[in-house]
Amino acid sequence: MSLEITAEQEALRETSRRFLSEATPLSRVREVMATDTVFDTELWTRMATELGALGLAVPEELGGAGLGYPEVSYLAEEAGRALAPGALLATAGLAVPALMAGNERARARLLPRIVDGAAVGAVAWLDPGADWSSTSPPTRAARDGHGWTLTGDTSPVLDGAVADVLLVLAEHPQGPTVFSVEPDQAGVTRTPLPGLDQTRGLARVELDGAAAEPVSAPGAGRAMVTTALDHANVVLASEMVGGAQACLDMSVEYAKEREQFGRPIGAFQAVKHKCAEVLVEVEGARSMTRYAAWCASHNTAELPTASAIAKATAAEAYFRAAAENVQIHGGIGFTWEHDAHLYFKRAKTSQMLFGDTGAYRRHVADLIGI
Amino acid sequence: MSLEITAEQEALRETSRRFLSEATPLSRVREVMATDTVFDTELWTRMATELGALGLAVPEELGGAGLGYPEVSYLAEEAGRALAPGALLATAGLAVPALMAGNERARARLLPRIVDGAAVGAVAWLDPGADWSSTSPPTRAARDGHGWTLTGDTSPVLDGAVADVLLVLAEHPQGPTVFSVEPDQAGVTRTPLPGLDQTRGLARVELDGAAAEPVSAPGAGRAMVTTALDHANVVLASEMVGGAQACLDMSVEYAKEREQFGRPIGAFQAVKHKCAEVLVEVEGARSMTRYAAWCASHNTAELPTASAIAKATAAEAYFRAAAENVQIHGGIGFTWEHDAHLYFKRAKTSQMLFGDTGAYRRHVADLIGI
Amino acid sequence: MTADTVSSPIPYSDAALEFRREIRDWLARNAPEDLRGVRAVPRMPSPELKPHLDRWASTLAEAGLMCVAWPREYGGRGLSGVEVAIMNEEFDRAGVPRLTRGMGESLVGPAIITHATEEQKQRLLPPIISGEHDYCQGFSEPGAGSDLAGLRTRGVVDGTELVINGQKVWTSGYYKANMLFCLVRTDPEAPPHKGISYVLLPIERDGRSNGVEFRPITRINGAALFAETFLTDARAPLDNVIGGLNQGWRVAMTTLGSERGGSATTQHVAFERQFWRLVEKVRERGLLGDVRVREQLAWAYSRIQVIRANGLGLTAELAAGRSGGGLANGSTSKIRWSEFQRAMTEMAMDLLGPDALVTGPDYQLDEWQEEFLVTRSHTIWGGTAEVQRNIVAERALGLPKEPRPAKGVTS
Amino acid sequence: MTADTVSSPIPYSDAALEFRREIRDWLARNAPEDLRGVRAVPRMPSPELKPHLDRWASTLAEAGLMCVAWPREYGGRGLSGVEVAIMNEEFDRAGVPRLTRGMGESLVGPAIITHATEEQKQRLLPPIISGEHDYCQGFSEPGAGSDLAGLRTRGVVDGTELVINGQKVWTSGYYKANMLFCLVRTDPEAPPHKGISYVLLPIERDGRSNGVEFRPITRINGAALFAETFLTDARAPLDNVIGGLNQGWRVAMTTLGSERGGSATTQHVAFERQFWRLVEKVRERGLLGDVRVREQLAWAYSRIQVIRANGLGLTAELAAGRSGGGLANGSTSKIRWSEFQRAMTEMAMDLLGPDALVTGPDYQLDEWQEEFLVTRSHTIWGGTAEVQRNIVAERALGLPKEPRPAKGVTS
Repeated sequence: MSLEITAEQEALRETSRRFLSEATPLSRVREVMATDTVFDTELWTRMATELGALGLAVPEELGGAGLGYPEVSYLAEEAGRALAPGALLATAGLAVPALMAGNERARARLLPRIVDGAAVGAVAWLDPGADWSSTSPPTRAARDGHGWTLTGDTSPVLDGAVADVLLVLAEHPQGPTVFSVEPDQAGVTRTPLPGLDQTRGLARVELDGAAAEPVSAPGAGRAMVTTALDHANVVLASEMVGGAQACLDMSVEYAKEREQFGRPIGAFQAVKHKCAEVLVEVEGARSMTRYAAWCASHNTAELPTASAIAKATAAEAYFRAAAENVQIHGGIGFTWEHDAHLYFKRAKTSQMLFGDTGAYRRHVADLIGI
Repeated sequence: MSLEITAEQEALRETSRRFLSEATPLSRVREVMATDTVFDTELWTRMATELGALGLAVPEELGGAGLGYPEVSYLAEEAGRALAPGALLATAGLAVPALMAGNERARARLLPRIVDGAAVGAVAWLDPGADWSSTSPPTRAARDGHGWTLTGDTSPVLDGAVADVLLVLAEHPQGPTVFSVEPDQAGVTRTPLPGLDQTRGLARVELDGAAAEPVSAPGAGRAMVTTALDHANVVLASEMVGGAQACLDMSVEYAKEREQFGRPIGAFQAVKHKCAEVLVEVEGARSMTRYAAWCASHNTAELPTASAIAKATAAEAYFRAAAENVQIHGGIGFTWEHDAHLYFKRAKTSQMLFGDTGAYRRHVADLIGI
Repeated sequence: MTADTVSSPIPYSDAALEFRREIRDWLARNAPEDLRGVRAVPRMPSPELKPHLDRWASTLAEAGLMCVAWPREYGGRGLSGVEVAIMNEEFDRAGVPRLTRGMGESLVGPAIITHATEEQKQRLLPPIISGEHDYCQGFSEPGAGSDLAGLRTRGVVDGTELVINGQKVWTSGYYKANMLFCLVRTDPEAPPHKGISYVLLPIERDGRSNGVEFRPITRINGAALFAETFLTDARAPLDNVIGGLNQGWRVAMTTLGSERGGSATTQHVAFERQFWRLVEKVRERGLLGDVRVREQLAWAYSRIQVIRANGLGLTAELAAGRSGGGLANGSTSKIRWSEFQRAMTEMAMDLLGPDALVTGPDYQLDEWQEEFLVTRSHTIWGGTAEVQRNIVAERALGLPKEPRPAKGVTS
Repeated sequence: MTADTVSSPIPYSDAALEFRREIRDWLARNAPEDLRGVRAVPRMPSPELKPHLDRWASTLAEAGLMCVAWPREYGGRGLSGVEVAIMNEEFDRAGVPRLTRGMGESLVGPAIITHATEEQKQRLLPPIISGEHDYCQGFSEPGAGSDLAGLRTRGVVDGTELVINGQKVWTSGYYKANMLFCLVRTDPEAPPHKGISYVLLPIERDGRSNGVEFRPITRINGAALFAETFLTDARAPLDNVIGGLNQGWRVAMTTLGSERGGSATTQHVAFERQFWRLVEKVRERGLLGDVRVREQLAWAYSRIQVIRANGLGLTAELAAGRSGGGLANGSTSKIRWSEFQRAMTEMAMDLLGPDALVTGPDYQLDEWQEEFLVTRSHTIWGGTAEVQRNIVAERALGLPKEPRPAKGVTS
């Protein structure tokens, strides 16, 4: 498989776009935004069953479609365009790739549940208050007769409040290790955290002797989180490209119809050139993201670098597109009623997620060995 | 004395502008550019005698006018606007403040010669190939019966090839110390270095047992260089503000007269807004520079921070103004014949001089104690 | 060169220095303890804070320290920009807020003073000073934005009254106002810039609604400080038309020069305080050792110093009796500070890391989240950043013109 | 997901893979040792290098590897964009330059192929391939710049000839050319875009000057690669007018799509090599430990990867038989790479510190100084950055139009 968009991929993209615009228009997004967990169970089930959204990159023997990350990327781009609430990033971006790198037992036990929409996935690796670059596991694992228990707090956890499969990084005698924790047990407390971006669910997860099963090999937990992040950044970059495109579309549409001083504002170079510059950035980000998605399926050696670059590039493009969209809309773009702010907040928080642009630049410098 | 521009200062500025535009129009600058040392002796003498350019901030008892750095700044702004060749930055910016911080003997011996135009000053503190942030003195001092000798190479030295008063940082048993070296002696070899900016003289100076006299207290050499740089940055920032203003003036004039697609290009927002943005930057840089100049005479505690900020701010404004000036002029702005490139090269090299903008930011961070 | 003396960058006159002493003394006696440290007055003060602020406002009004830039004959103090700057500095020094009567003081009063009849001045100015009249603005209209000439709200003369119908938008301070100053089209046949009148419209008359209905506009930070205003047969006495019927355009252009000069030396103070709070946050997060973070912070500090230096320079010129700053200084200053704030708060978000993703309950934002969102509006209101650049290019640089809107108009 | 196999991002057809093998084999046999490593051919090759390049060009022409995008019937190979890309990759892999016939190949040939008569094709195309005709461009005029419609050079029919008088500017490659392709106004009464003819003008005729005089323009890096061209009674046979008299505008608009596609997969290669040379320099200066420098370098690397990914995506679409890239891809690509290069070389200057202030004798610039200066022209030639943004906004986004110039025109 190469980089070109196949007819099947094009069809998937079209189907996804139609499905999302019908199933979760922005009016529906605003309803879900108003809930604690920012999660739409019906939408999630339909995405899993009707679109097969969670099994795109999962092998057929584990219930998936056996396709790849280009397909995940196209779907995520549409989800980003629609600001679709739900745990796509947490599940398809983080949990699935983590599990695919995990032990066979965990994979067989957990992946099919995720693929068929029965379980939301989440991965937790951050100490509350720590920086994204922090490497100290937020919990510690202890032997408990037959198995293990985890204790410690972690925050913010993407979609941690609705996750059914909770993968947690823990200190282990042989080094950081990822465990799975069933959230419905005593010893697990989950608190939804209100987000600056109200379209994404965040939570604090407190573990107090919660039963857990190892997912990674002992000591291989950090590598697993890194692998998960390499894939998650492909999904996140795709979402951001879709969101940026939505902003550019809004800007252009408004610039064509809104008149000031006797002409459409899109006839003024100040507005025209802003839009052109945004297009240049979005087009570049899309190319880079598509390449990173291709790497995720076909050239994993280049994946870490490509996905880090895609993340930083898409973040810059999205923030620019979203900020200019507010500016081009003028006063109206600054109201709660208008949708511009939903994208603006999503853009900035996505840029900050997992580390800001500077942090990803440093990561790239490390990866290319300079 | 406060920040406002007095009638005397306004007159000085007017006189300087008239003098420079008559004595060193850009056609003359191009002639001087073609020489090795980029120095116009007649102009130098006239600036010293007719404008009193080198004694503005020197006390009257040492032959100066007993004014201050605001006056130096206004003159330097005009010199920057005219791209006047000569050693104003090296002499009034570096050598004079260094000497003013030096011992009485050096001050009395050397300053009057500088003020009356008989001597060009230069300060040398950099190891060849070193970064501006390097702190290791380029030469070492040795006792020699009656006095001292210096040995070592230093480069690039601003106007080092034409300096009559050469102040050199040297390693000394009690720490880095500044010495004065008479350049016309065996043991001093000076080689003009061709500059990317051909309007400024640079040189390599090689000392091999050259006789020298201490200027700073033993071990106080680095502090003296720092003091010199604090003042030099006021002069350099002033030059840059003048150069930036010249670029903006050229851009605006051209934008008014050059027609494309049936209207002056200055009617297109792309050009209008560029010019407006440059004005915002130049105005800010001028305010900051004027304040730093005021600090140099009236509030020396704030001088290091103010002059560092002025330097970095003026450099950004100048580079932007010069680069946009080339762009606004289109193809013609990219020719050797047009003057735009003289400012463009001066802008970038001035930005790099003594440390780039990032280096000055870090310096500011240190100075404000964060 | 001379000495290390710390002298003042502003050439204050003896009278100005005397004024500073006077204000300082007055504040020493009168600055209210209950407001000590309340430097930034929230736009919508809490119910606890409000009575304290009201009391302090009355004290200031009684002491002749409201509407200080107005001439003495109309209840002001006739202060120059430099003196207003001194007042701001001294209030800041005392740690208490310098309250004003908002747009009534800064926009309506000057318009009245410049364009109204003597009868109108005597009738309409004192209630602004006393706080009896609290004005909100009705200039912008949906669809008009920065292009003020296109406004459509109609005013029809009916006997001694004007009957007004139409819709306004971006009415700030509507929630506490009892007067609306607005532009209405009173001659629909005239060219766009003509036929407009400047009217002071009571929001209630005889305790009943005067056909003025506000519909709050929630902004992206969740607060509703602005409203859409619907005018349905709203009535104003013709005596409340300022500058004459159909003469509203030039009235709307009135501003009082000294107000801008007045904040020139203190504008940076809030930025600097904010900057040091950010440094403290960054220090707590252990990032101050990061050279890149240091460079970013130094960038912000430097921009603030540029804003400060610009204000000092402007005030020094004013104090020396010159107008200072040139034709477009208002626009260049606004471009400078609004873009600085935008960039600074974006940077702050990055520096605060994962914590900055989470708000308090009910979308309660912390300082940085709030500023990050609110600063987006600064390049929109009062003439968009694009309009400001046009103004600078045309007025200060003389580049060819494009149509341009009135000042103080939100797009 | 499937595996760790490194597969190709481009969906090459079997024929394309076969073509790659063929080129690779041919290069293995024919790549000249004397040019091994000469990847970037200087615009003005040294006297030592030139004979080697000429020999290699002849070898390529004889092997049918010149003008490869032209149809086979006119001496080309009819290569697709993907195949041209493969050729570029293989030449790069072999470390020898892929030479072309410059503007004769990329601009004049396509115009002839699309618009000329069969007689003209047979007469004018072979000398381009053989190198006998070396073309330079006469489109721009002083005063016209990006606004091509305003050109003033006149062509008057005199029997079977056109007599041309006027002035051109930015004639690149004038120093080696013997043919000038130019636009002249042949109907002064017609509207600006009409009445223009596309003419191939010999620079000499019968060994004597044909009224074409070049005056070199020295650019800001000190090199004179362009000229002003003065045309005084210069004569071209009417047979050298392409596309018919007064039909020059649409001829000038001709470009051959595959050329751009052809460089899409190799454009980043030069940038990457330059990047690693900069890294090496920075390493030598001991700055690689500086987190800020690392971040700046990573920024540059990232932009190069975006350029690469964009080229790969475009080529993948071309290889899959789609046109790829949309209406304005040429302009967006140019904006992207030209602004990247500008920023990258500014950064390089800063990173190289004091040494970057000093040149060699006679203004001999090092790689970074040269690039720092030359890259300023990339946002000017071929349509300024501002014109490119207009093109993108109008063609790709459908925003309202402004007048716009032809492609390939220097402002």
